[in-house]
Amino acid sequence: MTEPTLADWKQMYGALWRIRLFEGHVQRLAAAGEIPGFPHLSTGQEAVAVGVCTQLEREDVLFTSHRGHGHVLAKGSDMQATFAEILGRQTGLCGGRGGSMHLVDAANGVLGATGVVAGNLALAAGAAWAAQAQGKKNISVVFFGDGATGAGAFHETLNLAALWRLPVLFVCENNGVAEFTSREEHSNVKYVSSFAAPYDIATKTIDGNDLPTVWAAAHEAIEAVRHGAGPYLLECMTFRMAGHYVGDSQQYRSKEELAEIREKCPIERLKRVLVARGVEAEELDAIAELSKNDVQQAVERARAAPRPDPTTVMDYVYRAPTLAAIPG
Amino acid sequence: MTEPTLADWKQMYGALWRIRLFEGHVQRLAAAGEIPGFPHLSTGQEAVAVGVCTQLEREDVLFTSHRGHGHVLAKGSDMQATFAEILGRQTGLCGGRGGSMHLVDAANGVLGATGVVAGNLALAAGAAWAAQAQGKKNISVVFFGDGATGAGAFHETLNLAALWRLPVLFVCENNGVAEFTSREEHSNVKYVSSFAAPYDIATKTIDGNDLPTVWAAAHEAIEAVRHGAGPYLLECMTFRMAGHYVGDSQQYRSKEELAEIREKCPIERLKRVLVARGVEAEELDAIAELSKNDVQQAVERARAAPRPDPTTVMDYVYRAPTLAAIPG
Amino acid sequence: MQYTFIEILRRALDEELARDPAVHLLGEDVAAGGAFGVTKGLAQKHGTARVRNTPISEAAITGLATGAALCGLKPVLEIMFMDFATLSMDCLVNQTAKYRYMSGGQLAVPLVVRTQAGAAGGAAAQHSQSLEAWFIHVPGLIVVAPSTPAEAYGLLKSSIRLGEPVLFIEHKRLYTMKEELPEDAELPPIGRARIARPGTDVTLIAYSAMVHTALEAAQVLADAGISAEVIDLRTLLPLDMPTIAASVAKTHRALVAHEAVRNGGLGAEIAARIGSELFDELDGPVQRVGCPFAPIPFAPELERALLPGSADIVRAVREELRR
Amino acid sequence: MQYTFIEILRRALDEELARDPAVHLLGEDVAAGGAFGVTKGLAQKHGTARVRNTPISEAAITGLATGAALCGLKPVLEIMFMDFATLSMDCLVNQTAKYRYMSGGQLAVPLVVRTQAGAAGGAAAQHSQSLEAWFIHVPGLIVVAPSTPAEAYGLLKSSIRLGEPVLFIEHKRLYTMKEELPEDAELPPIGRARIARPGTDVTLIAYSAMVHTALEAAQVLADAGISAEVIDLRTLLPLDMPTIAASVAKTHRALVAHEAVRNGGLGAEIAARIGSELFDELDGPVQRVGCPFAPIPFAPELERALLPGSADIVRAVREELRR
Ligand SMILES: Cc1ncc(C[n+]2csc(CCOP(=O)(O)OP(=O)(O)O)c2C)c(N)n1
Ligand SMILES: Cc1ncc(C[n+]2csc(CCOP(=O)(O)OP(=O)(O)O)c2C)c(N)n1
Ligand SMILES: [Mg+2]
Ligand SMILES: [Mg+2]
Repeated sequence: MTEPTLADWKQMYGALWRIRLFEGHVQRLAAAGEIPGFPHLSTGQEAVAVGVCTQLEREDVLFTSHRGHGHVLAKGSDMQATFAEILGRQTGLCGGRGGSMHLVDAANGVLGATGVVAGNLALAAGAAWAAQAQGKKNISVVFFGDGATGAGAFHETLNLAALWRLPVLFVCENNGVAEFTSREEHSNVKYVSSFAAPYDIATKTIDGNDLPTVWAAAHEAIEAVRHGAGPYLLECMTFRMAGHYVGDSQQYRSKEELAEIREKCPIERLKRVLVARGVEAEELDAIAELSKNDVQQAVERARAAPRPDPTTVMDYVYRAPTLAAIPG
Repeated sequence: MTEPTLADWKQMYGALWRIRLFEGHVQRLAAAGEIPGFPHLSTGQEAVAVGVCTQLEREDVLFTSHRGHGHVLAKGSDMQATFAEILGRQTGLCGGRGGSMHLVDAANGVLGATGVVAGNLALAAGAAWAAQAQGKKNISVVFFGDGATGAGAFHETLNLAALWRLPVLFVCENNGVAEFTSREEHSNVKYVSSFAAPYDIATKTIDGNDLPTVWAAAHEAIEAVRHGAGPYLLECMTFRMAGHYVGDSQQYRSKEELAEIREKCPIERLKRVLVARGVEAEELDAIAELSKNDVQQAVERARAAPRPDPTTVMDYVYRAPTLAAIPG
Repeated sequence: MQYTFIEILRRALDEELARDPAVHLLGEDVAAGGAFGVTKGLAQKHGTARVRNTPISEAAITGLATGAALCGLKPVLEIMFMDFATLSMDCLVNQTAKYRYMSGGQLAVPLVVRTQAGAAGGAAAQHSQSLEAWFIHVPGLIVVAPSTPAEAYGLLKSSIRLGEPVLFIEHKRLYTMKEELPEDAELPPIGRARIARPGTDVTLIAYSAMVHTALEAAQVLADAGISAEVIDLRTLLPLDMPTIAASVAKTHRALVAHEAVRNGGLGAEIAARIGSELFDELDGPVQRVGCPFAPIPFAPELERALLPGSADIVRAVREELRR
Repeated sequence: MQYTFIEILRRALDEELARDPAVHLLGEDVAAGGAFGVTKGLAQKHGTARVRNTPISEAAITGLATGAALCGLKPVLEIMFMDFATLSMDCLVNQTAKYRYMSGGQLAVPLVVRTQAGAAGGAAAQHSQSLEAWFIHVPGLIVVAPSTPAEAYGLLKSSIRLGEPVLFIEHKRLYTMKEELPEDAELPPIGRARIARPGTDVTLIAYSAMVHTALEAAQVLADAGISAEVIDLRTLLPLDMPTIAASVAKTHRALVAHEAVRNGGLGAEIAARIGSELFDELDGPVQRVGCPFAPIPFAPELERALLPGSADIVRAVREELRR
């Protein structure tokens, strides 16, 4: 795909809305106690998910973090099955075993989210190694936050990926915060891209709230990785609009700060861009409205889905039946 | 201490020899089966130990790696007690509990060697934190090899040390090899000092086989760390003359390579420097001879020392008696 | 006065910080109050030099705390979820636990690692584990797991003053539990269990949140005329065998219950010890109640189906008595 | 033909590399032959693309191997010393072991992690540990620990073909042991123990190097007229209880022996199971022989004093029979 057409941008505008609204329902239902655990929302960071994932082939494999709803949806996983998983239903992507932090949709190349900060970086490199070893053309992409750069696994993986010249794209969503503490309290290193330098890993730090910027940078990065240039580290500067998890009151952030962040909303920004390019605001609102209905329907169907059968709780620990008879 | 006098250099020349000869006995006795385990020799890397450690105060704390004999001796630990520990005797630094890879001489500020690659980096930072928190003037120094930079703990520790501005000196002995594989197979990053850049940690890469160079660089680094400039990463390029451990036949290295390395012997180099500065070769040989006798005596006394009493094997697991009655 | 588990931990930390300048807290977001609010306000009161946020670097902060403990500090490190203690294992096991021994007694590591474990409503496979069994297998460590706020208060203080590396395990399900703190109660010794409920027919051995499950079961059994004695281990390493032995010598029947996976869990060690040290006292096999051999699933129905509850204990005791 | 343990592992790896293009080896220095020479020559024969050296990055290479296993490779990862598996724990426990379950069966991790454990003459506290007990507590993993070259050959091949994450534990003391390899012997199934020596009076349960210690003890006992049956577990997870039960039902007395620390060791689980599943069969308590609760000291005299030997087994059996 070359430079997106206006039609493509409108598509992506809808994709942004679907993630925003999807997570709006997650927030609402988590607050209402209908969603177990403590889901993490990507609200405010949707442009990264859409700008990167909509350019991936189905065969490309995706790994993400605890904040991965958007990436999974943007890669094309079914909204209903994804929401059902977040609700813990039998029809969920993982039959309700995984939940918000462990979304897997293998058929769509989504090899998994993880609750371990930096936990998926090496796995993504391994998936890239498998592609390389089998002469496959797919690439591996992994999303992670700025806080993950404090973890040794991040650095070990950069070294390995560069050394083995693996087809892996590291996408850091640098939202300047980790849980309740700001980037400054985690490191003197402001930009995550600085860590790529010693390894000569190609890297770029961009405005992650501007979809066209993300799309262009991701396009370049994906092309490079796909054509054997080795790993690429794309750092997207963005902002977490919501709390760390649903229920986080964010007392550690000032009203002003939160207001400023809302000003930077990637959806509003794309709208301004498209309107400037002659698209009718009404048309865009109609797209948003359409997304709203899609999401609404998916969510309702997911909520109507059956709950897992408790008698199946021991399934999938091992490949049945060979090792089904495990002690415990 | 300012610029060393000729007398100081002669002292250091003797110190180099003591380490070289001390480890010569380790090699001999390990080969003869008198030393348990698989000791790692620092032969060829002595200039780093002497150039750095002879400038440390007794209060300064030292941590080292599996290749730490030289550092411990250069810091001033008793040769006999050190050798006795390597032999596993009751009179050894650790009463024979630790051995070559776990030398500890707390009274002399030697807080420990470790058998875990990169295992002591964070501990050294912690010791530096303790000094900082207690308003003490001592610094913390940790030696490690180039292979340790593949470990995440190295990067996690650099980040913490920079962030907390800790008085810790990281000394990397980059001998271009880890066990049987060369630096190139471990990383695309040739110089370990490159890893300091993202954190703005002061760093320098020097010729680790030239004692005057090491002394000057260490002097500058120690002063900076001691006076609150934060962490410093000193990379000493050097060469492992012996095998990875005693018994390693080094088939992975060519005769030529080994010959070249012998050419670079730091002791020979210092001798040439001192002779050029007018010192009589005979005088230097006499110093070497003296060291030989010192070492010989220490080794013989250590060999004559009693072996640990088997009935004391359960001592020191916990503070006795409080928790002496532990199960098992 | 009444305290929640979280409030009492905060009070204990606050008092120890005030009492001993060597005590320092560190961990991810601890200066910001911590993920569960345990350390809320302590940075403001004692300064961010003594209550420090760290990067997300479990390996390095464990090493940092260990090195500091070697040099005069008494760090209290928070590992936010026990599941992530997996990242501290190298240092804890290879360095922290062995330092005193490897150095021939020259050095000690007065360190407390506070962590939070257990399942509670959808935290799923990577945020719900109970891994204490790993640590009782490591010579040099001390493992403590309190069951109530008042117990936690004293045990945390005793742990901080002990002078050994202590793994202090808090259960997320207990955090909101409220309890009266008896003033001027003296600090419980490390290594001693307590009788949470006296009884004569069967001994129920538990720790952490499972103590309450055992007490529930004991009540159900009592209503059926079966008198169960409930032992709260408090310290998992070292194990207080004398207290266990005294009870079993009286009841002749024992059951060990924990939330951790049954296979290879702490219950195995306790059952094995009772089985050998009290062989002739036993009227029946030592029962073990624990989590079946699967990761913790996300869906509430599945989680509930997997986690052991008081009904499992009651059923096991009835089986035992039917013999 | 006779093979040492090292040679037979090499042959098994060589054959599996030749048999299945998905099989890849990786680890520190493995292309250079590995620290113990197990993989010597394999890189030359199968290429450095399939036999790869890695940096000293236990955490990342475990994750790398896991990710590759999710995508069609069958990696065989070498962790040079089991002591350093501590650095792989997060990935192994939180990701590798749970992948199949968390994904609801969508994905599997056909990975073998070879590692080398145990004490052998002065390797000291950080290079001598036996930590298998941690792993049998982790749902999703398989744990294998062969006792002889011929067993290792078949078990390693079976492990590589199993399609589950397998921790394959080799004992450094066994590496030089020589044994005839029966040609066209079929591959032993994972999960099945074997009778290493038949007997009638007492069942000695062991694995890895300790099997030989148990056989020594059995010989000493035989000379004293006591017939000991020796079970070689081979697979530690899952445990082959049917074989153990059949033996104990016959001998009515059991002893579990391992080099690992006794407290919280595998022996606890086995003793607990025998104690409950075979309560009425037992004529005496299940004895446990293992390492006392201390790190492995460096000095040979101390190491010898600490490590359990055949004399400890013989003494325990005699005590048992004296009852
Ligand atoms: C290894 C590990 N340590 C701690 C945590 C707890 N935790 C969950 S998210 C998080 C912050 C992550 O920050 P960042 O990587 O920037 O991602 P963000 O939440 O900002 O998207 C922490 C500390 C964890 N999940 N894993
Ligand atoms: C965590 C860990 N992994 C592997 C090993 C095995 N090992 C011992 S030394 C060594 C190489 C270390 O190389 P380097 O850090 O460059 O130090 P050098 O031996 O060159 O002095 C390895 C891999 C270990 N001791 N610790
Ligand atoms: Mg962030
Ligand atoms: Mg090196």
